[in-house]
Amino acid sequence: MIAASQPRLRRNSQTLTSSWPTRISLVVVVLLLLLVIFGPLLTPHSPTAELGPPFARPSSAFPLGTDYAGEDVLSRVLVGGRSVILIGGIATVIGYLIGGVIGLVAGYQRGLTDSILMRGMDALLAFPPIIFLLLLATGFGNSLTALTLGIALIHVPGVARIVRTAALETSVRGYVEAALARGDRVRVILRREILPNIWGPIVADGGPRFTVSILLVAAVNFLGLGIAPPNADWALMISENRSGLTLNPLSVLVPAFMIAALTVSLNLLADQIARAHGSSVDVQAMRR
Amino acid sequence: MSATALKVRVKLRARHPLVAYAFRRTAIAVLLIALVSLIVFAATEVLPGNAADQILGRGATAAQKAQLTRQLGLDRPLLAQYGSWIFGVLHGDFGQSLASGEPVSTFIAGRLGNSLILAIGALIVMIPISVVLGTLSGVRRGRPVDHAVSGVSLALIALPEFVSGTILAVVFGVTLAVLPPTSIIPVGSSPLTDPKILILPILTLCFAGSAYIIRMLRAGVVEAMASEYVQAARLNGVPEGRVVRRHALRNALAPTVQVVALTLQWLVGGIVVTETVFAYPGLGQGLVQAVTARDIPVVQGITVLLASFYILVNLAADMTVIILVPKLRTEL
Amino acid sequence: MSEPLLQVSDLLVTTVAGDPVLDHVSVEVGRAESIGLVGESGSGKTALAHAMLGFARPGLRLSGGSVRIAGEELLTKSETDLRALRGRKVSYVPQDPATSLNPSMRIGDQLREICRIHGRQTETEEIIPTVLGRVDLPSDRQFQRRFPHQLSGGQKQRVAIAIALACDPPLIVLDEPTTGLDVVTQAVILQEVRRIQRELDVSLVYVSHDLAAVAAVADRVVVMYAGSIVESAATDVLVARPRHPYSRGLVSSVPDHRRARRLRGIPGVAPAVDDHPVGCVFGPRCELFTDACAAEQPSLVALSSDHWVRCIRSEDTPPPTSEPRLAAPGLAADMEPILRVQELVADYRSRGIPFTAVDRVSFIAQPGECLALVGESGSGKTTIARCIVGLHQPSGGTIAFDSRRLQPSARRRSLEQRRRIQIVFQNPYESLNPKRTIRDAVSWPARALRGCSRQQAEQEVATLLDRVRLPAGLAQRYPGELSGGERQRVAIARALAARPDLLVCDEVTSALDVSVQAATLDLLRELQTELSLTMLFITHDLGVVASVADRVIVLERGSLQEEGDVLEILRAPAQPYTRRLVEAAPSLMATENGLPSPADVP
Amino acid sequence: MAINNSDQTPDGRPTRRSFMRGAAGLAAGAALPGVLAACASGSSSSTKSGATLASGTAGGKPKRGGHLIIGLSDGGASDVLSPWVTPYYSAAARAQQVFERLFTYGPQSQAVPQLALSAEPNSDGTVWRVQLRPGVTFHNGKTLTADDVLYSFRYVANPKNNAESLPRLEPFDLNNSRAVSPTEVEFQMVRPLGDFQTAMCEKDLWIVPEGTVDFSKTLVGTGPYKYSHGEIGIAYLFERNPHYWQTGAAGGPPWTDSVQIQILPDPTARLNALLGGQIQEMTFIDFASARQYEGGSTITVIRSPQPNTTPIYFQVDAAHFSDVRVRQAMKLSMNRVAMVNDIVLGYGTVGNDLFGKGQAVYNSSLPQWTYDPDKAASLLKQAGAYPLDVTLPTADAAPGMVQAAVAFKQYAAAAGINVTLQKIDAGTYFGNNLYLKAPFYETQWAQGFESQALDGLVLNAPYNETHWYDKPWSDAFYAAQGILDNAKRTAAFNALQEPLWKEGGYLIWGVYETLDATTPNVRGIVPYNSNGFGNLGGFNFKYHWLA
Repeated sequence: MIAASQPRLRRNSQTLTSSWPTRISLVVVVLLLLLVIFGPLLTPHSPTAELGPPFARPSSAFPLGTDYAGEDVLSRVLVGGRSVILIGGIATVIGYLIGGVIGLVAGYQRGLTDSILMRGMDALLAFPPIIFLLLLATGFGNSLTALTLGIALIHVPGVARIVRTAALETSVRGYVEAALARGDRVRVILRREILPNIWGPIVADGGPRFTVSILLVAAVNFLGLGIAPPNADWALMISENRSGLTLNPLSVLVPAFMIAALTVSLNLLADQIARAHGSSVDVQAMRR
Repeated sequence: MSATALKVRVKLRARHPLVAYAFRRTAIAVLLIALVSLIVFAATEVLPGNAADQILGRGATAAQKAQLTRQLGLDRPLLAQYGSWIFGVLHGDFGQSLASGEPVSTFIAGRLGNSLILAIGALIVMIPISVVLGTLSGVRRGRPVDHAVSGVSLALIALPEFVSGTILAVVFGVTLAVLPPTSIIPVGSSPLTDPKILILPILTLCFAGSAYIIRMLRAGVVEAMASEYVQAARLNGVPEGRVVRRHALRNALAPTVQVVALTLQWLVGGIVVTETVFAYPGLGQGLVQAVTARDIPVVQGITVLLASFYILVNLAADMTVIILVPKLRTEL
Repeated sequence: MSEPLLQVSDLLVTTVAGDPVLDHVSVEVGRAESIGLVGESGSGKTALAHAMLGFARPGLRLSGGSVRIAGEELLTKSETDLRALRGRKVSYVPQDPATSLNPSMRIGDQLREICRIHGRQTETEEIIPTVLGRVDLPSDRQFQRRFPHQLSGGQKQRVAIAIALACDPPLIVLDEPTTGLDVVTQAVILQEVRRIQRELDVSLVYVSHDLAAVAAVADRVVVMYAGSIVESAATDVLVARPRHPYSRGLVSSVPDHRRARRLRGIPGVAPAVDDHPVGCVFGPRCELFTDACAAEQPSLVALSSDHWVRCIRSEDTPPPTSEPRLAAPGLAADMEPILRVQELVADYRSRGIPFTAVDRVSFIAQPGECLALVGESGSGKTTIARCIVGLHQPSGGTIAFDSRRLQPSARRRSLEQRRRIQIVFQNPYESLNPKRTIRDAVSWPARALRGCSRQQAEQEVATLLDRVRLPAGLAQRYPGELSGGERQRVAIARALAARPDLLVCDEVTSALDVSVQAATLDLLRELQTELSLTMLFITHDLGVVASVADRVIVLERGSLQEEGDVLEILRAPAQPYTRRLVEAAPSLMATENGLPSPADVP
Repeated sequence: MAINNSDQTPDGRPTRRSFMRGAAGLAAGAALPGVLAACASGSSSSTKSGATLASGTAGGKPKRGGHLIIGLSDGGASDVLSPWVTPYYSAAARAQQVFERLFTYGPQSQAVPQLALSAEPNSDGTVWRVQLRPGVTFHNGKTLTADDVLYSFRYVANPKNNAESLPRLEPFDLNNSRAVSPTEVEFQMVRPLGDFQTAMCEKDLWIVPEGTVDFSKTLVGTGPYKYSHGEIGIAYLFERNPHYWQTGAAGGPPWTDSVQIQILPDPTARLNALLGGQIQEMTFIDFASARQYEGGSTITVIRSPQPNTTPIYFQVDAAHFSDVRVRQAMKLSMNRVAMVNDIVLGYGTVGNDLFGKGQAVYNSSLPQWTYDPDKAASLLKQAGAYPLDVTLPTADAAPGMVQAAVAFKQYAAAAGINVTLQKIDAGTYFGNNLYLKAPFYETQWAQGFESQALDGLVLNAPYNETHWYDKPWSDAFYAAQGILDNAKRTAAFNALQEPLWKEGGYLIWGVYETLDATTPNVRGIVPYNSNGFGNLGGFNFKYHWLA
């Protein structure tokens, strides 16, 4: 018996673009995505051509100067976002697909399947992420597919757990039990009743997870086990231009700033979306 | 499960549940470690190319390579190889490094100590600061200190270790020349003999790690501060200081332990990168070298060690949480 | 009366956005006097209770007026001074015992803490045993070392009361202390509170939405509606002859097992904090509403020395209704029973240890009849309902519907069986999918179970909404925009969309306010007669049984205690367990009757 | 174009120096080591840019004492203590502090007597008598005798010991060689050997005490320093050998009390350590940083005019490449001038696919290959290999390697050659299972023609990267080696270079100096122009002292 104290109208959640941090992060994220799509078309020079002396100071020809191999830093920055965001993005999506299915099945079936799946997740969680990626690199060398799948696998346990919790919570709700009593098919119940209600926590968790993917891609590239030169990649640029930090600092600072801007604004945006759905990302993370 | 075993389990569970629970969780942990070792072995054995090429390298004749393959037992079926490897690991013998022929355990032993010093150093610095900052911003939610701490921690989380490390090394090590930019120590001695070299690597690790703890801790504290029993305590006249300490924080303690255990997962990754940036002679740098040298036994040894270490830490964290939360402790 | 202990005058409490939660409220509590604050959800009663301790929940602000305890003004005090005062001058007993005790602090320590902070360390070791004894809790060391989760609901609430009594405050404010407890424990707690109040000459403010519970404890009752006091009078005066239309509606909505009558309830919905109407705030829902009422907010007028009312037409307020119950549809004696439950056994596994929830229960339900399953929590009544509807696999016995055996799981039952048996759940806020419109929710059963096309099903929605007395305009809105009562009616409409023959109602009104509950029960009773529906009504509230059910089955810990006609069982219960239930259930009629002794409370 | 940052040397790369007698005109055995310290280092560098060789740090009177830490650019998990296989720079540097040879290279690659005083051949160079230096003791106190020398040579010659210098002893008939007296050894030869002294400077022909078998824990040699202890892949400590033969009564080298070899493969960390004063010397500073700090006061740049090259090579018997037209198309698809300008920043000159530029044995008469993508494309079309897809692994293993690969990909595209780059970690670039197997690879050598031939072109050469299996060419080479007369031998070697230039597998785009760096207070470094491990004055740390 629950005391009837539920407010009649749930206060509609704070609209997304009302607070200034959200607005800024939204703008930054949109800008970066545009950069990834149109960047390659705007490059003043070919990003992989050696055009001038290495670590040259910014000049009219090279607004951000040149890097270790004399390539134009600006062109490489314009192109460098693609690999980080694409690999990070695809890995996160795959992680969600696999993790989501496991979480739904575990949350919905409960019983034996639930515990087996969750124990399996624990085994995956046993590996600190970078160690797992290094392990894969031992086997598959610099293959980007192995890197993408590796990062996806790292996300699977976390996603599975969130989706499982959300599914568990929703499956005891009245409207799901009514559907069960009606004998609706499982697929219908999942599609009509459960999935629409667990989008909130999943999206809220998406932001930080995408950031984690980007940082992992960056770290692996830094260790020289990811993207190969002469491809332009923000993380690789930081790694290969480190020795020139005193000569042309922009060759390291600009890509570093791009990664930071992307990850910070993503975190901020995800946080706002989470608040709109009533459970801030941190609380979400706590339950992980 | 035979009847007697069931009876024993129930009796054990009845008399001291905590021990029974610890026993069960340790058994699961050991199982996990075995599973992890299987995954590590499988991942590394799936390699293109043959280990003998590695050792003899260039110039070796086919006959020499075949002879070495037999000598290392690499021609036996995978399961037998795994059996002997695991048997060795249990006795502390991780096999021989392909590149140098030295036993892997000596390679690991030297570097393990250094990495532990770095990890423990980072934890000692990181945890108190982030616990204080996390709690402060949680208790004073929405006030300036909260915005400041949350803002900074949000930015720090986004800064990869190799960026902050590089910048720190150049600024403090080279331009200001105040702190050693790399970890050079007298041969064979421990980093503690010259602690100055630890400052920059630990600072690099603290940036990312502490940001993570602060954000998670803040969420835990905010949730506790908004709880019913905190409001009841305030209505019973308990002074605010005591409300925060005895009621809110006491119950936010358990999630904090879990957060710290989670942070270790990132710390291990951070150490690998930080050791490479500062050329710190630890296990992380050793692992990167081994991976690029495709030195399988070294990779297997270090990975199993790190993964098992991490599983045990998780187990310890779970046990601490059980002890901290009365409800869990009594309902085992 | 001597100078009042507590004096609240012209108190204004607003939300952060400035909307009035308490609109210039004034109330006084004399020494050793016990008053009841009654109001439905959103009336501001909890805000007033908090204000009596100078406290405002996050999101609210004490914006004006004054609160004085023994002459000492609270609203101007600093937080630290307030802290020194709370627990010593006035103490508070929170609503939900399960969450208001610190989970990681032993009982003894929580009591010791209170004594220490109010400067009574020296006598702590004597205070604790006496105060525990006072609330009938064991005072030995072993009990004091227990943690909150190791106590029952009733014990936890008694600890909360003990904490409130620890420093002998002259005034205790209790906020819905028994709402979370079962009826027998509630009765015992009410009796103890009453005894403590008399023995210690303590002033008491008892806040609740349950008029019957308040009547059992308070000398005087203050009725609140939408942030202001509408009537204040001696308890028996108010119960017998409420002068404010809202009080009258409230009294006639309270189900009472001693007086089986038709419950009318109050139409409409209480105004939200941000859209109070001009003039009398109850106006829109009042039968006596005239233009004069709408002119401006009537003031509180004294009808006698201690009877105040805020209504200009208080003279014309009719007495509370007491119409006879709606007659049951024609029960043909020889009709085959629509539902036959034989030797039903069902159990649950909690952490590996199975326990039996239903133990060989058998009963039948006649077509068109309303059969009530009554019992406290843990009696198995809900499990039986879930077995009938196919949500729980029984481990023994059979269930026959229209004399054909029902498969344990709904999925394997025939379309016809799934259509003819429908269920409505308890929590209105979880009974509808928040992401689907009302039209979508109500039309789906017709499409799924009657094979209607989308257009056909959606056309029926309007008639179904009308049948449950909801405006057709609600169809395109989302559940989030509806009140608890409105959502429950939509759930009923959804069940009716399948044109069922058996409707299972699992505690459908226990989460609603009294007035909304009355209206819903009245609707269900009408539907049962109009559609000659068979209804299986699961509840713990004997009053509800009295006003809705034809036959009743009493359950205790999974076994059937008693079965028979409602009025006979309520008047003369055969089994001791039933008798205890009937005596314990609060009722407006029996303000002075004896309550069961605390010994029998688990 | 600056090089990112030079670091490891390819392991397994015996960039040993060998130098034909004719170059510096110094008679064998003339220059005593003592003289070395005094002679100015200003030998003209062969770099066309005419930049005089930055003077080393030879000036002033040496001071005894101090601890010297040197940051090396390679080494790591695969380090071993045994001196018999020194595939990369830090391995060679370590061995050279503990062990010594009969003869060793001087700054101009001339053979300088070390444990031997002199070596006299018989009439046709089939017997060589060697006088040993008297009064030399091993670290364990044992005196050096002829038996130790013979034991050492026999140890290297024994295949079971996997010694890298085994092919060098191919002309020796060690069974019949004998110890004439405790201080004189007579070597019988299976075939005439023209230059015994230079052959002795080669690779790891260390002299160890007779009977030594285990080289994995303790190391006993005659060198200036004794091996104290170390941590695999991290750092190694060497302490002064109090009884070193060169110290003498007046107190000669080694000047510092101890030397610490620090393994710092990460170029940025290595440079930071030097700038931060944590190490006193470092090998391989990248061109851009060298350009920035040269002449400044923060650090001193040491320029050694070695014939460094980072050739891209193809196996001549691999698919398509067996066709000579394809090989020549590759040579025409490399824009050598642009690469030298962009990568080497004036520290080097254009290459002509031949080793040892700037040394006596170098056929400079052959026309210079130029960048002609259209001709290359037509050649490929004729050979039916247009467009040509190749995968080129590369690494930061040496200055300019990655930049060269990137440049080659950029310019070769015009000739219809699509290059896919595959970056591999520098530490394992020559230790992985791709090197010597992949048909197309990038490598690093700093040797003259004779050394290079022995390492990679003769039939049983250990590093026959280009699969140059040409028996007549090998026999001609061995014959040339046997010519006693310098001029004739040089002419023979130059002639042997023509087929390499015309259809060899090596694409050598440029030659550049070795750039190292030290803190200003380091003195006593005489830059070596020899090929092979010549950093920081041929790794002769005994001459370095701290002002």
